[in-house]
Amino acid sequence: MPLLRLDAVSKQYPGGRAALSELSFSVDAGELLFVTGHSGAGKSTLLKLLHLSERPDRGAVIVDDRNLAAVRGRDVARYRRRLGMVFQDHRLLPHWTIADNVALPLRIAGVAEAEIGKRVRTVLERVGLGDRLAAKPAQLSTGEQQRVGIARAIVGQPMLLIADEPTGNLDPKLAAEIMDLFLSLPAEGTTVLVASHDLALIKRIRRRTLVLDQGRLVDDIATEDLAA
Amino acid sequence: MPLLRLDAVSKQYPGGRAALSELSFSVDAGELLFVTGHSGAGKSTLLKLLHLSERPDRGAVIVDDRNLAAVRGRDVARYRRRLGMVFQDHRLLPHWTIADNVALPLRIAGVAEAEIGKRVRTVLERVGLGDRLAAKPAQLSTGEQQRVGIARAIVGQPMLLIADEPTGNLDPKLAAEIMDLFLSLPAEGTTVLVASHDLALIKRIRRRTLVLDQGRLVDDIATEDLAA
Amino acid sequence: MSAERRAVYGDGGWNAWRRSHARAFADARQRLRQAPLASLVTVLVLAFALLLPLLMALGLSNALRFAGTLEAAREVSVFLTPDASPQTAAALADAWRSRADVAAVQVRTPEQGLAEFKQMSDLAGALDLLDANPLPFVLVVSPSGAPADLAKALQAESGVDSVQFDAAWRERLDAWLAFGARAVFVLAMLLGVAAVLVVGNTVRLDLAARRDEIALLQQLGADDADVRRPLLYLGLVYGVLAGAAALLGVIVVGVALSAPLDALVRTYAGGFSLSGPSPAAVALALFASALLGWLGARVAAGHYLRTSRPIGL
Amino acid sequence: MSAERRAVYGDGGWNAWRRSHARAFADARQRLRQAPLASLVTVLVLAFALLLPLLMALGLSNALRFAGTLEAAREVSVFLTPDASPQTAAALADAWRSRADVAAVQVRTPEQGLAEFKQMSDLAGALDLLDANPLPFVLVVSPSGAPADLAKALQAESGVDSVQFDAAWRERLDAWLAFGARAVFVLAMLLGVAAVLVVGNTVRLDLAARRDEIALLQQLGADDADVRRPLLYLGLVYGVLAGAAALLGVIVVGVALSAPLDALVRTYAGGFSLSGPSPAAVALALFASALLGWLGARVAAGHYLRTSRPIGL
Ligand SMILES: Nc1ncnc2c1ncn2[C@@H]1O[C@H](COP(=O)(O)OP(=O)(O)OP(=O)(O)O)[C@@H](O)[C@H]1O
Ligand SMILES: Nc1ncnc2c1ncn2[C@@H]1O[C@H](COP(=O)(O)OP(=O)(O)OP(=O)(O)O)[C@@H](O)[C@H]1O
Ligand SMILES: [Mg+2]
Ligand SMILES: [Mg+2]
Repeated sequence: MPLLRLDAVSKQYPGGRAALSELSFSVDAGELLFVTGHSGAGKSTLLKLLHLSERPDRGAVIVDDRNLAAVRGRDVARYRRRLGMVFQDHRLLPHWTIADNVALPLRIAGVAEAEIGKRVRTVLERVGLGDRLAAKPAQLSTGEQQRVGIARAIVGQPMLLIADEPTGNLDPKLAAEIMDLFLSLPAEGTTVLVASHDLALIKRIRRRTLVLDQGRLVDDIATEDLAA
Repeated sequence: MPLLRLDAVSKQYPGGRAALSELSFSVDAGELLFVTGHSGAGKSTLLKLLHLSERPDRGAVIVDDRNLAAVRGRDVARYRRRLGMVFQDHRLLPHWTIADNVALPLRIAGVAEAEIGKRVRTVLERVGLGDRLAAKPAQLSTGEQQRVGIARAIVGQPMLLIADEPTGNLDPKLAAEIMDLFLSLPAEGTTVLVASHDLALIKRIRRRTLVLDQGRLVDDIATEDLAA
Repeated sequence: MSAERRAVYGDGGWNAWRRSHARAFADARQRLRQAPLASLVTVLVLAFALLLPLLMALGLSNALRFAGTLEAAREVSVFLTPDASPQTAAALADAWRSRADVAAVQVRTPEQGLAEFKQMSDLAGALDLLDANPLPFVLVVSPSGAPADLAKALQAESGVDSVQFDAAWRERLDAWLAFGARAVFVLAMLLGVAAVLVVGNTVRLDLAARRDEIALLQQLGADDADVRRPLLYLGLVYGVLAGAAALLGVIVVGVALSAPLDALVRTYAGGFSLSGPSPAAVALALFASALLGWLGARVAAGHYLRTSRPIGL
Repeated sequence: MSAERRAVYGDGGWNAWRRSHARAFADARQRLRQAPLASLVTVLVLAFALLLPLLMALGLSNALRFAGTLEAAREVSVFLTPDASPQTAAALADAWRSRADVAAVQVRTPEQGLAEFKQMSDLAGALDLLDANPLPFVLVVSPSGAPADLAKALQAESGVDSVQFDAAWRERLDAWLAFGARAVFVLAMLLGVAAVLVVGNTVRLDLAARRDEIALLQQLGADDADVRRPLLYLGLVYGVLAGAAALLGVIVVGVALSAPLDALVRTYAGGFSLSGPSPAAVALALFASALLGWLGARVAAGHYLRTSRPIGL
């Protein structure tokens, strides 16, 4: 059963060329897949449609049997609470500690404070920052900030994790560790979509990969083909 | 004659472990070299010392025969005008057009407006964004934003270009193009220092590479050794 | 909500609501503490915007009380015929006291009249030149209704020589009161608008400074109420603090003005003394300033959320 | 500077200076245009902070002129003996007019005195009861110095029966003036502080909203002056616009208050008419508000640059 389905989705920014054209594919629950392509190919635009930061011009985006076109107003916030989002530019709150930054989705969801402390600690340990709970973002290196962003995205056990270039600031060894973490998420009920241009990483992980070029889906490589 | 010389430089952030310890090396004018190392190794810290965003605890940083410890007050601004800096997080002004963002160092230097227009156009064409002059940063993909940041760093023909992870958001093909651009700069009188953890790229370019680990210089690989 | 999910997300409902408010309040408090100087400046600006309407209102209330004191001067003077005896005067006074349109009657003997005359007029010296006291008995009647009607009615009574009430003095008082009321109204309007502008502007600029933070909260699934809540608490706290500061300011101004005002009041016989705000007025002022802070935050936040809303929301 | 470098960096000196200012001004203008509503609110808040001191100053200047008019009421009434003839009165008046301590002398005949008396006093009706006019000639003397001294001197003259000047009235006027001056001073102080706070606060919050931009400019080699310049222009523009708006406000308030004020002034005989600000005062107010805007920006920017300065600077 697909968790996510795109049906002939097109998106053009005002005054620009088409960022996505006639994109169709579906993703099963519990899958982990990559989206790759050159800079400007439309990877982030695709993720933004899933996150409702942008709306498609044409076509349908269906998540968990629900057409996102019908998700409006207060429902947008409710929908986003079920997602985990790793932003390409981290987006940490500079005046808050790492722990508070990671706790944000849980606080928004109204989780009890004791539970929050426990889960924040666990998830920061998973990304290798268990000793930096009280630091501010400016006190971290860029790669460390990126890992905080990843921790924040997974702390709420989202239905769907959308990660935009999550290893762009990580060296190969750390990138592999983070990918191992992502690979463990489907077992916890999270479907994972990773946008990346790190072809070396993609080749090593060997999962289904969508290849975009100038907004078109030019290839949909199944796990088996990669493994071959 | 070295343009840049570090002499037993150490830096420790308040409440942290040493970010740099006893770092010594020198760079000749017209050289292009890499600094690499794991996330948190101290790459950005090293660049920040050169940019006077941070000061070393011990040791001397000498640029163009001048000890940076003596560069204070108004001289800091004057010194920075001779540098080009590519920030790991781009740092574009969101309300300004791409052209205005790139023109910023020239405006600060007091260059005439006609000259500015010409040079901004040229440099944006060099990074492949000659058709996006009037766009705002939010209308660009992350990789495109990174290239705008690179254009801004080189538009002023700096004495020293400091680039922090300049290809982190670029696919391998674009990264190679940008590196070609950097390789052409020494001929124009600019010394280039690139921090990167993209080992594939470093191996391909074959230039002198400093390897940091936990703030220590663990390797200084000459161009010849890499070429071998 | 599944049992498992409830275990994760807590007990929901009342507890979640309470937690979100406690967090918003803590958040507001933290903002104040993080930038104590900036918060102080904000509170002071608000306090000034509140102080002036408070002073105006207090001034007006005192002026009205003072005018009430002066109102007593709206008396009708009834000159009896020169041959009226003290007994006639007393009898007439008694009779009139029972009239519906009369509030009070006071008998002034010719001797009292002469003494008072000397006090009041700069031509009174002339009276010293007279051999005998030429003044008759005068009944000073305080009307309970319109003085003009009463004057006309009393004129018709027997034993009355002439009736007079000072139209010029009354006109002048009326003009002062009308001017004062209008001036207070105009200034209060201006200051009310100014106070709302200041609160709104402060919260607006606060919001602009936290644009990224708000955008991030929204992206992580915070709804409008979540974004607004800490801001409303912040506005409320600003309002309460500013209200308290403004009341303090009222006291300071009162002390600064009390000396010349006492001197002024002393020139009027009437035992008028300046009164400060009542406890109820203090409570009302605090409540109003808290409400104003809340409202300003609410308006600015509402405007911000409407105009900054990304496509999805 | 090498020839090559000069070719790149332009002609330097004067032209570069002119360019940087033109750019800063364009930058300030662009900020205003980018957020017209926000700028309007800022300007309005500043305008209010300026309007009130302007109104106070105008009110005080009018009050002082008005008090000057009333000052004329500080006359000394000299009652001649009842037997004084019109000729004696005229001769005395002529003689006193040449005195150094006398500004003017007016002769009031007994008939004029009686008529005036009837106008002024609520006991004047009594005078109708008299058979003959008991009033003497009165010389109304305007002192050029202290009225009390003059009164004493004139008392000694021959043909003078008694001298009087109304101490109560004067005391009251003095008290009112003292109170008015103190009230205006206190309020002007408060409002001056409020205006500075508002400008500084606005620029401070504007700075906070542009924290990243300023940090970036510094990182690219802008010095303090470069960072400050557009802000100072912005403060200047805010100040000028707010000053103009405040002057407009003065006109509006003037119109709103003119009717009751005219009615009030009409109750005083003196030909007093309310005057608006003079062209010089308008220019001064605009200059002061521009200066205030500039100063507020300067203070806030200076504070910001000092406190936000990274280690290097
Ligand atoms: N302002 C700061 N305060 C405290 N610690 C800091 C600060 N900045 C950096 N650090 C710490 O210093 C170490 C080196 O940081 P630096 O940013 O130089 O790493 P880096 O090599 O650039 O890493 P990356 O590849 O992730 O960008 C890290 O452990 C980091 O957490
Ligand atoms: N808000 C916008 N307005 C106009 N054009 C936009 C906007 N956002 C993106 N674009 C354009 O749409 C195209 C696709 O952008 P997108 O961000 O999806 O690329 P990407 O695949 O994520 O690239 P990168 O690897 O560089 O992050 C690009 O050409 C970009 O310039
Ligand atoms: Mg992208
Ligand atoms: Mg770094």
